[in-house]
Amino acid sequence: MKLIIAAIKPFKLEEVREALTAIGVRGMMVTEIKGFGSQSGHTEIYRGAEYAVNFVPKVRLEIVVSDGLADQVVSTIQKTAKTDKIGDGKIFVLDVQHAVRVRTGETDDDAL
Amino acid sequence: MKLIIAAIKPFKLEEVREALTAIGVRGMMVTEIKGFGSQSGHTEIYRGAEYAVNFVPKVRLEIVVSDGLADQVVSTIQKTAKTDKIGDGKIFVLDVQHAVRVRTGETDDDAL
Amino acid sequence: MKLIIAAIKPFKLEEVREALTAIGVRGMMVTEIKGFGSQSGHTEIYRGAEYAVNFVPKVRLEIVVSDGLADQVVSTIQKTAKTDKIGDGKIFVLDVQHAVRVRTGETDDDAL
Amino acid sequence: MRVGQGEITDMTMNAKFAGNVKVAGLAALGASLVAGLPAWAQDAAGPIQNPTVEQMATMVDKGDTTWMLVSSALVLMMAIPALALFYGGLVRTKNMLSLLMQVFMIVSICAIMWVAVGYSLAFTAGSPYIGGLSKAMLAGVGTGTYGATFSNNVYIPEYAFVIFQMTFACITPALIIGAFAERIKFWPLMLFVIGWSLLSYYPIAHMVWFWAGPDFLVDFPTDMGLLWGMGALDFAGGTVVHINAGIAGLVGCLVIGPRVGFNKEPMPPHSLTMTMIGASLLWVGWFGFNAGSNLESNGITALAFLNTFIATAAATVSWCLVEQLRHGRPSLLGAVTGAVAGLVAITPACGFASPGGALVLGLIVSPICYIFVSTVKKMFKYDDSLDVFGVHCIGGIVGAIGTGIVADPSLGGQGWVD
Amino acid sequence: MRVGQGEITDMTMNAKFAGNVKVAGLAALGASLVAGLPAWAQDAAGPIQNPTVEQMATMVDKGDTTWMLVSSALVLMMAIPALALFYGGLVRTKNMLSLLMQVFMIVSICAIMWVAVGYSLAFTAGSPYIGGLSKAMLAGVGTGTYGATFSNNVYIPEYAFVIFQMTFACITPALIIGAFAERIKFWPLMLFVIGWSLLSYYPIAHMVWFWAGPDFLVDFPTDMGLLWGMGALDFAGGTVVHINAGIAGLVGCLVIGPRVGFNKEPMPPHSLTMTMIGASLLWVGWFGFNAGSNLESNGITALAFLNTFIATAAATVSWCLVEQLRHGRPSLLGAVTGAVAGLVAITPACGFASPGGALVLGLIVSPICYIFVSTVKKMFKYDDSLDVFGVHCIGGIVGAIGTGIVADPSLGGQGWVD
Amino acid sequence: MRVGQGEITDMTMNAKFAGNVKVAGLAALGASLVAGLPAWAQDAAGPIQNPTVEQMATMVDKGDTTWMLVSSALVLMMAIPALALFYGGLVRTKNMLSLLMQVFMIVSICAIMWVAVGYSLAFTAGSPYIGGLSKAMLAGVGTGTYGATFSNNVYIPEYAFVIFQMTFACITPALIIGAFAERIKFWPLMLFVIGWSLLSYYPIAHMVWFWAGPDFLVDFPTDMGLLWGMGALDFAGGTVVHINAGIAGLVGCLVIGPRVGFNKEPMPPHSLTMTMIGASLLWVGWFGFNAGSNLESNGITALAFLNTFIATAAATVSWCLVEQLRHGRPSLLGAVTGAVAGLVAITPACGFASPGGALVLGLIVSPICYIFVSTVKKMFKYDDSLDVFGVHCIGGIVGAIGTGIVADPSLGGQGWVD
Ligand SMILES: Nc1ncnc2c1ncn2[C@@H]1O[C@H](COP(=O)(O)OP(=O)(O)O)[C@@H](O)[C@H]1O
Ligand SMILES: Nc1ncnc2c1ncn2[C@@H]1O[C@H](COP(=O)(O)OP(=O)(O)O)[C@@H](O)[C@H]1O
Ligand SMILES: Nc1ncnc2c1ncn2[C@@H]1O[C@H](COP(=O)(O)OP(=O)(O)O)[C@@H](O)[C@H]1O
Repeated sequence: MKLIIAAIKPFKLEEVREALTAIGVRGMMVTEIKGFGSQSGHTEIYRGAEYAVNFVPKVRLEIVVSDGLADQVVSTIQKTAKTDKIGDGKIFVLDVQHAVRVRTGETDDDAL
Repeated sequence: MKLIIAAIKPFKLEEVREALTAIGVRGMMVTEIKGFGSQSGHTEIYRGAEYAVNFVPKVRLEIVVSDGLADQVVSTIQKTAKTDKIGDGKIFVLDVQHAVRVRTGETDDDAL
Repeated sequence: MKLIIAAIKPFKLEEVREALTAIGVRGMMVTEIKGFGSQSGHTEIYRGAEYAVNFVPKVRLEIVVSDGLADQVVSTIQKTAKTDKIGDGKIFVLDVQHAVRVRTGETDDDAL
Repeated sequence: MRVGQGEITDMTMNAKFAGNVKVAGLAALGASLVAGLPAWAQDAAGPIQNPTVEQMATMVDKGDTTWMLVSSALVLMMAIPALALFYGGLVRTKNMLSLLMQVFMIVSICAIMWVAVGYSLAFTAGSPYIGGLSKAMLAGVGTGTYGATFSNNVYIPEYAFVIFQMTFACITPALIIGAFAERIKFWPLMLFVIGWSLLSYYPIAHMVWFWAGPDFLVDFPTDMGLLWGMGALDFAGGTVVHINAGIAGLVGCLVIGPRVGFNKEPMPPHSLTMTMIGASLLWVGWFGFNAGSNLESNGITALAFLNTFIATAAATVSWCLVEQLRHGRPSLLGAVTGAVAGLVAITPACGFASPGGALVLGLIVSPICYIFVSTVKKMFKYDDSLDVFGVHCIGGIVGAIGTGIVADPSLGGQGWVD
Repeated sequence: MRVGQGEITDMTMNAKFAGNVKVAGLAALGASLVAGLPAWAQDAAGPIQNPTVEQMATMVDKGDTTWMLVSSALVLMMAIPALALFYGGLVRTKNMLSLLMQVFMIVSICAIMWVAVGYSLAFTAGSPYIGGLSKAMLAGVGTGTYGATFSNNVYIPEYAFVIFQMTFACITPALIIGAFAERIKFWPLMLFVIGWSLLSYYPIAHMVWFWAGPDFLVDFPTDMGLLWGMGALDFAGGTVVHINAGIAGLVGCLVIGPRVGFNKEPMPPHSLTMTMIGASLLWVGWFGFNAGSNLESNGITALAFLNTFIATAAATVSWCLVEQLRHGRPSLLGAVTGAVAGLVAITPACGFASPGGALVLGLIVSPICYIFVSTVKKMFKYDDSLDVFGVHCIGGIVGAIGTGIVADPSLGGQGWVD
Repeated sequence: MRVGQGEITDMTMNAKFAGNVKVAGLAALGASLVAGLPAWAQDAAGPIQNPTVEQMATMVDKGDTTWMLVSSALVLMMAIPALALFYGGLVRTKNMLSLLMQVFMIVSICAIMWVAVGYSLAFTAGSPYIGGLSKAMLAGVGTGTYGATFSNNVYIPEYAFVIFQMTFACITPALIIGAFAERIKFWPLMLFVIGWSLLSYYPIAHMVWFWAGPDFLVDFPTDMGLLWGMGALDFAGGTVVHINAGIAGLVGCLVIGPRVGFNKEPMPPHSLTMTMIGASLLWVGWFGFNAGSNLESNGITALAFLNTFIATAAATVSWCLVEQLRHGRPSLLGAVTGAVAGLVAITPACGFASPGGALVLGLIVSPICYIFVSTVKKMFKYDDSLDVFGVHCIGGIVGAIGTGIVADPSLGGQGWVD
């Protein structure tokens, strides 16, 4: 199995979720994060004092899928989340050794 | 070492933490996330307009443990977090190559 | 490539980010988490009822870098985030198999 | 209208809230020639007994009317948003919106009920225990009818009196829900509120607050309430509002049972900021509740205002001192809980006590309530989620007992004043 | 100053808001010997016609002045923070601060404009459609000039009238922005507000609210506004404020076009807690808006207050019932939206309806507004972000039509009263 | 009680706040026969000099009493929740609750102190620098004693005066804490507040605000304060409250030293929403502060209210314009900071300036304060966390200087009015 971690723009979340559901992804974990990258943040000014806000709000997805589905998930996210503007995000793929469904105790591919 | 990632129901957090402490886990990272899975969300209605809320609040644990402890951690989480209702969550196990304790610079199993 | 996960004290974030930028890190994901570890939490009292707050606010960094840079990143974080007080945090290193930049479709080291 | 058993004939009531008759321009002339002398001149001759509605029209001071309207707005603000935020901040995030919703709807439903039947059941003659339906839908109340105050020959527009009492009828049921917050369903709660208003609030308001007014006492000497005759003092509603609501809350939480997870999971307040906003606005609004209860704007009103201020401040400080002694540091929740306890305790006493008496009452109430919310609740294991019993009922009882003491003129109190 | 077409000579106005002349101590003596009899004595002789400013000075009741100042503070509170929070809670997190900023600045800019030109354009004689600039920068207004009320020989300090109307001029443009929230730029919005105040608000306020006052009607019989003559009733500004703002909002949102992502992404409210705080404070503040519009503090003021209370409560409940029927459960957003609809609907009627009429008006307005915000909006696909048209304009129209009905004395209404 | 050096004998004071004697029904008759003529008749004969307490009882208008009570409630609301939220939103999340707690407790402690000794030290005769302890625990103050206003033969219940001044004594120390927010410990702060009240606030209040009242000036001609004689004008407390608090804040922040991480880590405001709510309620409450300071409800009160409104609006706009010029866009924090600067600046001038003067004062104060909070603070590197010095002290000084100018009758000001 693979763990696919993706940082995307927040307003793309719903679209990506739908696209993934369409190709058979049945679950994911979503976290609101602050992203740092080439997309620059902005400056906030409080009573004349400037604060550089280097972080940009992003959404981070974690999806565990069977090896077979992984490539398709990556390309689906890449296509759906893309806006061609800087800051669209990244996708990373890691190896997962083991998976368990808490409710049933099913393991690995059955757990997904 | 292993990184154990678990998505569980929020109200189970305290119980799981206690159970893990009991078997010798000494640290973890906890994140509030939105989970998507077979447990369905709900519909919110604002002035007649319906919004499907597809995400369910979950808590995500990340625990790095020595290889020896990993199985016990997984089974402890699975047993403690279980409510037999849909949406109990998942546990994933990944390989960790290296660990460092910031304060001391100790590495790997010593760092945990 | 490596995924470096670090839990550090929140007020060190800006310093660490600067130090990493200086050694060539070009992106990261930042999450506010609750940390559990040897650093003890505190007790809150509400109308005479005591609540143990076992978690301490931490910030979690995720940085994917090429294999070559990984060690330097780890040591930079370790040095910068260190305060010599308990609760300084941990750094974990995992293997990443694949990386994609959403905007361009570039992969692996090019994606970072 | 502090006390009164309601032994009043319908005739009396027609005279008092002299309904129906509009005061049209010159029509009031005859009466005016009698009533038209400045107030001090009337004092010289003694107050006019049993004034007609035309005479009453000349006994209204716009300063009083303004004060009653302002006070009413303040008491509504106590319910929404103040009480809703005070309670809302104390529950878990997931229950915040439902709690806000409950308070908002209770206020709305009770407002409708008050106009429909509540005012009539509480403030018309009937049995000693409850009024009649002669003023249902405010029949007979108009822009030319007047309500009595505690001073001879001082009247306010009856609508203003209706409104002021309406805000009390709206906030009191909302107080109760803190006792079984986080576990009650919406519509059953609304039904409970309707039933409790009819069966508990209106009758008790009638028994404690209904009387003929000062200008009708001489000729209607039996128009003196049972509790009044017994010497019970309740300036602004310690009994009717706080003890009454506190008991309802306790019974409710016992009947409904504890929250799922009670004493197993932690259930800390989700936003003390909201609770602090709520407590602050409760404090501000309570001036309307307490000083407004004088029904006019004079020195006693100012005294009630000052006592409300000082007792609350004292109770805040004393709760913090208790926490300092017990836990080594005071807390924001302790401070605001003390403030509410002080507000509750001074409610029955605010027009009777001296500022010094109010100070002492405030200092005393916090430690007592503290024991109830921390120790007694733990001991008996009831799940009074937001301490309605421990703060409102116990604070109300401390206030009720304290009132008898601090009203004593030898302690600087006002004694029994009109 | 319910209606008035503004056919008033400058001379009349000088008499009415008898400007410029300070009432210096003994200087008023001559007039006082005439005017100095107590109010009831004047009633006997009929009210004084065309009083001089010295006479007016004796016709001021401090209870009225206090009421007008309190009402003004309440209406400012309706704008900031109440309306800002009500709207702010409904937008997405990222737009919260800009919305708060917009409301805060609109209030500030409109306050300056009101003093500079607004008051003069609305409340001096000029053309039938707009006043003149004779009181620009409040020239001629002073601590010794007075504004008329709806009662003969009852005056308030003109500054108090200026302030009260100022709060209306500040909140009305802020109402509009809900229709194109989340997509308008700051400075263009400010320019729009300035233009709309000059071209729409001041003229309409002049046409609907400017008249000579009751003491000048006899000798200036043509000083009766066109709309007044046509029998239009608008107690507290249903037309001037709500319908006017609602239409501006609709036009604005059509011109500007929908938000990026409209009907594609979900745009749920980001904090119903803030919206509930806002709605609650709107309710409290609206007492100043509606009951303050009587310009004095008497039984009619109390009636307007009560009607505001009861219509709002009724509309809250009826919106929740609609939701219960349609969706199986009521919502907090539904409750507070209903409350605002009720407040809007009762605004033109509050001083005319009986409490029963207000109750019915409240019950009716919610279902009608519900249809507009849920069905009609969807049907026509305009992006009225926060339902300014659906709630304020439609609610205002329901109120305007309802006023004609509930004011009928045979339905318990006040008819046409001064 | 604008100015006064306190050279007043105890006898005078007994006459003025004619304590102790309750006005019992007919007991006042003799006096009434003299005092009982309507106000205009007294004007003809000139005001009654040195009235007795029985005469004072006939010189109370309930409209004034209501206004003072409302104003007091508004000023308390300025402290809790308004100031607490204004400051609280500006600190980091972790310091929010402790800041709310500090404000809440300061209010409570200062309320107790005011009743215990503060009122007596500020408002009884003693030395020129501080009063005595004759009214400690409000001894001699009762429902039948009265406080003077600025008009001849106009009195308010002394309790109302006590309360109004009490709210000032509660909020002023709370203002200071913004200067050393995020680093002060709880109990040391409370000790500081107690000490500062005793050593700074009560004496300065005594020196600036204590005088004999207008009816006692003729026979007690030396009862004119040093600052008054020097022509200092301070309508609502620019000097006593804002400059005084601002200096205390600056000294405090220098003594305590900067926050850990100052100028190293960013410390942005954690919730501008809370800050905006706070600023809005400060604006609303400030009407009580400023217009309430007239101690009665008349045309000057309305003028003070209007000036408060317009100066604040102008300062809001001008701060935003400065930001637009300097940074290319205005900010919410800028708008609300400007509002507070405007409120501070108009405080001493509000009863003296014309609306035009208030407008100019508002436009001027923001750029000056802006320079202090952005440039001067950076230059001198002191850590005035929430800009108490830059906004309150500097704004107060601008207001104090401006007052002398805008009060000039040739600029439309009121001159020196009673
Ligand atoms: N090396 C990295 N490791 C982890 N996350 C990264 C890394 N680089 C970028 N990201 C994440 O991807 C987001 C987008 O990256 P950015 O460089 O701004 O734009 P782009 O991917 O379009 O070049 C960042 O906000 C951050 O969350
Ligand atoms: N493939 C997946 N990858 C990552 N997280 C998942 C995956 N599937 C489920 N989850 C997480 O587990 C939670 C529970 O899953 P769900 O399918 O709702 O119930 P159950 O595990 O009982 O079948 C989800 O809310 C989500 O956070
Ligand atoms: N085994 C672990 N797995 C994951 N995260 C851990 C683990 N142990 C500690 N952490 C994280 O590191 C933080 C610091 O650890 P702690 O034990 O408190 O201090 P120290 O690292 O100085 O010994 C914790 O708050 C937690 O977020």
